[in-house]
Amino acid sequence: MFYREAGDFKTSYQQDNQTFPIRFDRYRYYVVLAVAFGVVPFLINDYWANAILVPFLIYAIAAIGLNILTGYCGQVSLGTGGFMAVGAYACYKLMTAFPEVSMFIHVILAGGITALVGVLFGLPSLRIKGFYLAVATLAAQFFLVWIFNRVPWFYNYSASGQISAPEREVFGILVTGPNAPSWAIYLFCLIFVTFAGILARNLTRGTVGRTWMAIRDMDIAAEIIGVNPLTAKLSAFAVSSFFVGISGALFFSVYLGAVEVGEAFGIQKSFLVLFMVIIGGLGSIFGSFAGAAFLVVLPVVLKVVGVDLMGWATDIVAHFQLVIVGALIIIFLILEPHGLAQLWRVAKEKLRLWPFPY
Amino acid sequence: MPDQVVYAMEVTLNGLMAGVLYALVALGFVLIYKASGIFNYAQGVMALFAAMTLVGIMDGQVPFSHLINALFGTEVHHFGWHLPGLLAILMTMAVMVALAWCVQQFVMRHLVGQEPIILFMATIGLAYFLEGLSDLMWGSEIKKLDVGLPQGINEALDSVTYDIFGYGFFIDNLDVVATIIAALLVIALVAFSQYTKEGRAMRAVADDHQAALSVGISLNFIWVMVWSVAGFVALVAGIMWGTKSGVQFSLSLIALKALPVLMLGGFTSIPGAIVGGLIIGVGEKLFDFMFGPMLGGATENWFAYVLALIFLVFRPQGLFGEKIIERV
Amino acid sequence: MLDAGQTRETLLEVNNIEVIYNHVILVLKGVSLNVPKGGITALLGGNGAGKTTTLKAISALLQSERGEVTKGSVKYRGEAVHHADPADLVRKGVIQVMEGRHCFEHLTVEENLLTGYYTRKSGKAEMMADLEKVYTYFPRLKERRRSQAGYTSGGEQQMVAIGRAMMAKPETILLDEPSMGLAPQLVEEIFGIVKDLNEREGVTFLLAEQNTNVALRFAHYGYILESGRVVMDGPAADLRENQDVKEFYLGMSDEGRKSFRDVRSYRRRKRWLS
Amino acid sequence: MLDQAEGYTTADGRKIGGVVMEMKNITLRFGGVVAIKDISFDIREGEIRAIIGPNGAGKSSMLNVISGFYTPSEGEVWFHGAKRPQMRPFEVARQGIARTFQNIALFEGMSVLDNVMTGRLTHMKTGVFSQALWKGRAEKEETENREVAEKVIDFLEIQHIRKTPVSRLPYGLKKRVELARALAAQPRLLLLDEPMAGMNVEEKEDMSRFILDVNDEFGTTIALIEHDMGVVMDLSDRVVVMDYGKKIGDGPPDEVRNNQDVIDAYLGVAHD
Amino acid sequence: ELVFPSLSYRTGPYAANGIPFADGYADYFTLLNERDGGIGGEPIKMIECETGYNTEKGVECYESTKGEGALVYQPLSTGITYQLIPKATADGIPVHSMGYGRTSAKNGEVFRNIFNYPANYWDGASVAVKHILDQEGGDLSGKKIALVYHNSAYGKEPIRTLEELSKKHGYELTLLPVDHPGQEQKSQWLQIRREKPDYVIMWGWGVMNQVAIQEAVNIRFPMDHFIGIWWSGSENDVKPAGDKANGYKALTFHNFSSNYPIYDDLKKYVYDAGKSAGAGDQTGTVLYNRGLYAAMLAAEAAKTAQEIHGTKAITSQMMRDGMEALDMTEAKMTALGLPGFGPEFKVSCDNHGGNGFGAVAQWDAAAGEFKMITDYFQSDQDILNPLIEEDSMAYAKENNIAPGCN
Ligand SMILES: Nc1ncnc2c1ncn2[C@@H]1O[C@H](COP(=O)(O)OP(=O)(O)OP(=O)(O)O)[C@@H](O)[C@H]1O
Ligand SMILES: Nc1ncnc2c1ncn2[C@@H]1O[C@H](COP(=O)(O)OP(=O)(O)OP(=O)(O)O)[C@@H](O)[C@H]1O
Ligand SMILES: [Mg+2]
Ligand SMILES: [Mg+2]
Repeated sequence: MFYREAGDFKTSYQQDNQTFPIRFDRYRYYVVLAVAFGVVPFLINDYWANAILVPFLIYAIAAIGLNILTGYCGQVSLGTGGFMAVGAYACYKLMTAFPEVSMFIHVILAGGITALVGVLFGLPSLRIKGFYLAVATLAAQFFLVWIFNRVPWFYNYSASGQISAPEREVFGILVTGPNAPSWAIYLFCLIFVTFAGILARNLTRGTVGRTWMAIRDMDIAAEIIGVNPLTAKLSAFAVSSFFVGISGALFFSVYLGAVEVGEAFGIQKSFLVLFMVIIGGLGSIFGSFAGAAFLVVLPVVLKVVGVDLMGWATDIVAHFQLVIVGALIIIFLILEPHGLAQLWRVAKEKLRLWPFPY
Repeated sequence: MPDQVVYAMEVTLNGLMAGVLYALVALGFVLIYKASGIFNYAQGVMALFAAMTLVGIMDGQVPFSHLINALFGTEVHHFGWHLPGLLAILMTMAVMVALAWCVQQFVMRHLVGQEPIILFMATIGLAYFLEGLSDLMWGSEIKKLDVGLPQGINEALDSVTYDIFGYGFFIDNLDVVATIIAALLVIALVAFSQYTKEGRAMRAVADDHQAALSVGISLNFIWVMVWSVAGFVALVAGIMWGTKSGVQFSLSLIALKALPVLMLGGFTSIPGAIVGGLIIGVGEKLFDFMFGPMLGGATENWFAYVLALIFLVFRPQGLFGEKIIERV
Repeated sequence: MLDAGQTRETLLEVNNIEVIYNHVILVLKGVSLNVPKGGITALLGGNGAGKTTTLKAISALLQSERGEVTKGSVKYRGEAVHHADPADLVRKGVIQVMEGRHCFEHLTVEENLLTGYYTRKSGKAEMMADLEKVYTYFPRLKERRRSQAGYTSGGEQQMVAIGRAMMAKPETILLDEPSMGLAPQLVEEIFGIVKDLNEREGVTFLLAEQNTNVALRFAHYGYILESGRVVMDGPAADLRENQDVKEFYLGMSDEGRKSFRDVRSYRRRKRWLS
Repeated sequence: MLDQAEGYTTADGRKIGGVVMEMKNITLRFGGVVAIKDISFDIREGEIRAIIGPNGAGKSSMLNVISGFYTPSEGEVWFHGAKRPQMRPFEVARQGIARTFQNIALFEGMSVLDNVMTGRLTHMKTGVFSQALWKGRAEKEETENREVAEKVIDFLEIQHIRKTPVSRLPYGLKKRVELARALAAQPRLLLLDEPMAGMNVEEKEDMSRFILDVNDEFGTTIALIEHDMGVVMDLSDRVVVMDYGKKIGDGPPDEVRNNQDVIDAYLGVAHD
Repeated sequence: ELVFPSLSYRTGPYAANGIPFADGYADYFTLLNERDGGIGGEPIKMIECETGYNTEKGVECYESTKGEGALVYQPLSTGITYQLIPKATADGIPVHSMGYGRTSAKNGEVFRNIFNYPANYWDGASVAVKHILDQEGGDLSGKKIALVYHNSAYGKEPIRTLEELSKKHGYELTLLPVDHPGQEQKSQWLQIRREKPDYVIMWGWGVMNQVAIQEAVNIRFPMDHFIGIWWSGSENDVKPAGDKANGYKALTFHNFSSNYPIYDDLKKYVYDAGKSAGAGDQTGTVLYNRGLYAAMLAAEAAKTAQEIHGTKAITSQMMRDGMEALDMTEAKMTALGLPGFGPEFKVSCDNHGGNGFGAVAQWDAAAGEFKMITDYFQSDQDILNPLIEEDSMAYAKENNIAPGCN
């Protein structure tokens, strides 16, 4: 038995409530953190940072955000791109207005602002459900993008209509702009991811999480047993948008450094993040990471394999990429409709029973 | 009569036409949603795939030629034939049916009884797949599509309105054709889903896969059927839009134009698709006509959604959608 | 009347099947049944015993629940069907009435019933005739025929489910908890109908029931399931007389039926195996 | 003896208090369908009140009216001596009314424990922020409520499935979990819609035991719908009989049992 | 070994435009390798990386190729350009955004590493107006010009210029934004039909171009009064509309067709040798030529760099100097087998954008090709320069850059 929970007894409900009730998991979790914080920063180079790790981390935050809304509260949203844009532009305005303030503050404030906007656009969810809501959130998506494109104030009247991140520091270390060292931007994002993960976990294991899930699983019953749909749904929108906003801010300021709203935060982005959440596993924090990894890393891997190893023409590889990603999505769903996270869980159950089949 | 009003009339008229074109896309969504509760993200890509296949067949392109040449260093490009539109359409239809069968065989049947969101995800995978496939098959250059549909200003209306208002209205003959086709499609589809036993079975499946199975409705059959019809609708939409803009990748984006229509008309209602389309079409065009200049234009995209949103707030299931049953 | 219409020919044969859900949860650990043609066979057992699973295994509805028959076989008229397509089974004449109704809530009551006719080819006239027949069995449905099934009461939905199955004019009906949520009168009626169909039209029944009382009154033969195994079987009459069955399933003790108020004693259930 | 406001004593000597909830001339329409026609009855402190009637009589609808999910087309609901204003269901729940559902309405995506914990929601106060921080108030509250929940779980003997996702449970157990969820709310009035449907005698016995214990340990007032006459007759102190939305009988079990209308409309044969 | 990355987009919504450009870019370098063994004897290594016109993929491509000693980037997408501007500057790698990207990058004192010769969007706008001017005999007062543009940063580029020019020439400007992707343009073209502008200028991209031209045909707008920017002027854009598109005009900063001496070499060393990039079916198309032109400019800059620094193996820094010292003369182009292929221009530290020469081409449906109908003529520098000064200085301030030439 590789994976055991037997002989790992809880003597109090606190223990039982902790994030990783099973010792085995807990250790693995610490190891991962240790490596992420203690080892990677020393090995990392520009390529790994900008091409893989940073986008992965940032998308993970967005995915966690959306997962809270869609996976836990059952409100399908396609407004993610728009909300990321809010985060980005909020961050931009703050950065340019208060150059001396630490980026941490800016990013978090940006998240806060996005949360407000999110609540605003969350209001329809009180009447509209399911895919109708999903499509309704597209209204937010398109409107926000249009506004940011339309109102010059948002991009400080720059002739290009684009926003580009000036150099800003945290504790005297550059984290934005071209000269920011890759380990710095990596750590900067990593810190946010870690917090996002922990907060999300706390929220979802407790009362709030249960109200959300109740709404998701059967909103009528939930209301009858005492859940106030208004607060439940809006809080979900707020929290979710908060994370999405943060990821938007990072996406702009740390990752790309210069974005144009229509291109960077268009409808495609909304879908992309939704895909991550579903592939990763609805209602699972781990799933958010898995999904983000899947959709960020897989294309790169396919490209490297196809172009650099096989030496095929780039366009053929690119086409095959689509075909393969599509096929993989379907295969995974057939294997396990509830996402990579569930695959993992089943694997664990099997491990627990090992060597017996069941 | 003051110009503004006359213009508004012309805009409205064209709005109606545009609406019909949106509805053509929306229909595909509705069908599949009705038959399986699936929100088929791939509908747009299906339109692209259909149109590409049509053009490819018409001027005898060798499928996968680019790939073949790259791998085997050959130089195959064309079969060297040129088929008449109608024949090509029939052949394309066959391809779409085959596609439907594959979808059922390799995707849907393995996902019976899953929640809508999962099935939705599957269609996303399908979309990716088709996107890559259609490029591999037919290449990504922009192709001219001409199956002999009339195009350009409709003289009759122009002159008539000129006599009346002293200003000739513009409408595109292509849109007129689209309208006729759409009307026929809708009538046929409504009749089918309401009055035939397959139609009934289709709606049953949408409600409860297991129960449907338990009374002996063969999901395989129903779904292959429905996806084929959806494929056909996609083909029609593909032809209409493809004739406008040439057949190219962006065709798959017309789906975005259909979503507000769906939402407003109701995911489950075929007439809803048309009515929704008309309302959206007219709504966005008039809004842009009246407030566009003031707001700096390009309001259509978001306004369509906002309009639909407003309707939904009053009717959460859309204008004609089935009422969402709330019982405990 | 016990053996009325019962013949020796076995129609449905389940040879120790094993069912696993989600690849990990083992539910049926070798269940075997024989359902004789024209008989009413009862499948008894507590919650989670595996009755529903057994029925679904027979009607091939397991795949859609991510469950699968990993061992054993299900034979209908001698041919293996446990991997068949449910639709084929219905055409072969086996139809299941699922636990918990499963009506098509957006369809009207009448449309629901008509879906039951889907697999049959014999014209409209007959369809209407059968529809009428169902209505005569369940007048309540006739009143509500035009309303969406989703809005009908629990019992009404149960009637719809059964009526729907009847429309298919099946040879064998798998009934999962038909009495659930029905008024006593109606329970009697339903079983009356079962008996009726069985005797008049020779329909074979396999019914999973919690209401052991009624079940054993109408059934010819009974199997008792517990945690995925058949722990006891025999002619209904014998089972009715069996002490344990009396105590655990009929709530009888030697001095007749005892009041629910008196069962305060926290006695643990005696198991045949545990 | 029923008429005196302060209540009455049951055969087995339980003291029944004054009126908790009173339905006054309730009528409920859905478009054409009249689900409930001008029905009045009351529920008294600490009693077990049964509602019976043929299918589609309007029993569940009546519970829905009580729990605020349906608003009566006509008539008033009086709770603890005051006319209840038009309320959203969750407000009703917060007044201490909990219920179970006929077609099980558990949260399929959650474990048994979480489902029971949702029953505690009406008692939990901490906001999103302290929840996000977890350590401190949130955790404390969680633990306190967890203890209550665990009590209920032990009480209903479902410890072994504590962590199982409810979607995997067989029907009967689901019913029990639903009861647990309702009990966890420590309600003053408990509404049960066919709690014993789909159970065999033994399980019904267990269920009855739970209901009785709840009733006299916590003095919870209970209104239950049930089709098993045996159960109804044995458990309930008073019975309302509905048919086609009308009230055709109301009184102690024995009285109702021999009421001819009731027999015709519902029982068919007189049960013993 | 000289490394030239090529950020191509052979997939995605704009593939139809990306493929010919990438092919042209690649084929030219192949030619140099096959014919002259590279540049100045130093072999060329061209690394193609697929961006799908997607900024994030662009970043990945940049990061993965810059390590290989990339000399110059041709990002081929506004988005990628904008986010490479700071990055590349920091890494000391020059970026050449030819006819796109950030216009004010023309000011080399601020944008040390960014080049956008031979012409930029504002030149384009001005050139278009100039052309209209001499169509109208030098007077535009009371005339109406409509701008149909992709509602994005790219599409909005010419607005400022056109407004300034309208002040100068007294024409009336109507702005008609089209939302991405632009498959539905009824409103815009109905308005054009109503207001009957004398000229329509288009800043379109992707499917928007084909639809616009089709709609123009539908409302019978005189095609020779319809002028598109160079990204709206390829065969892809006009073909779907068929013969009726005949007479449509588009701007350009390089010449068309394959009847140039160099094509004989291309045929000899590349095509017939089976070394042509992609499917090899794009030769001679507008965008193929543009790719060819871009590659040629890069190669020439490399040569210049080699001369300046007297070494064959130049670094990206040296390449930058080469680009800054680039002097494209007719003589050079003729020597290369591309007589009159592009305008003459000279790059310098304070001018990274060339002299703003452009030309107008017209679609000949019968011949199925674009034909130059004017010589290269210069944009209205005294209007543009102040604008460029202003914008670049704003950028310098925001990113505290000290303008200067060292
Ligand atoms: N979809 C499923 N996934 C996992 N386990 C399941 C699933 N369905 C049922 N089970 C398990 O299979 C066992 C038998 O379930 P089943 O529904 O067959 O019992 P049953 O006899 O029908 O009980 P009841 O009389 O309450 O309906 C139960 O223990 C249940 O936990
Ligand atoms: N939301 C609704 N819309 C329309 N009709 C309804 C609605 N709810 C209940 N009804 C109708 O009201 C009547 C009473 O329904 P109800 O569920 O109260 O019956 P019931 O007494 O619970 O029957 P059962 O014992 O079968 O559950 C039924 O005929 C039902 O069709
Ligand atoms: Mg069961
Ligand atoms: Mg009921």
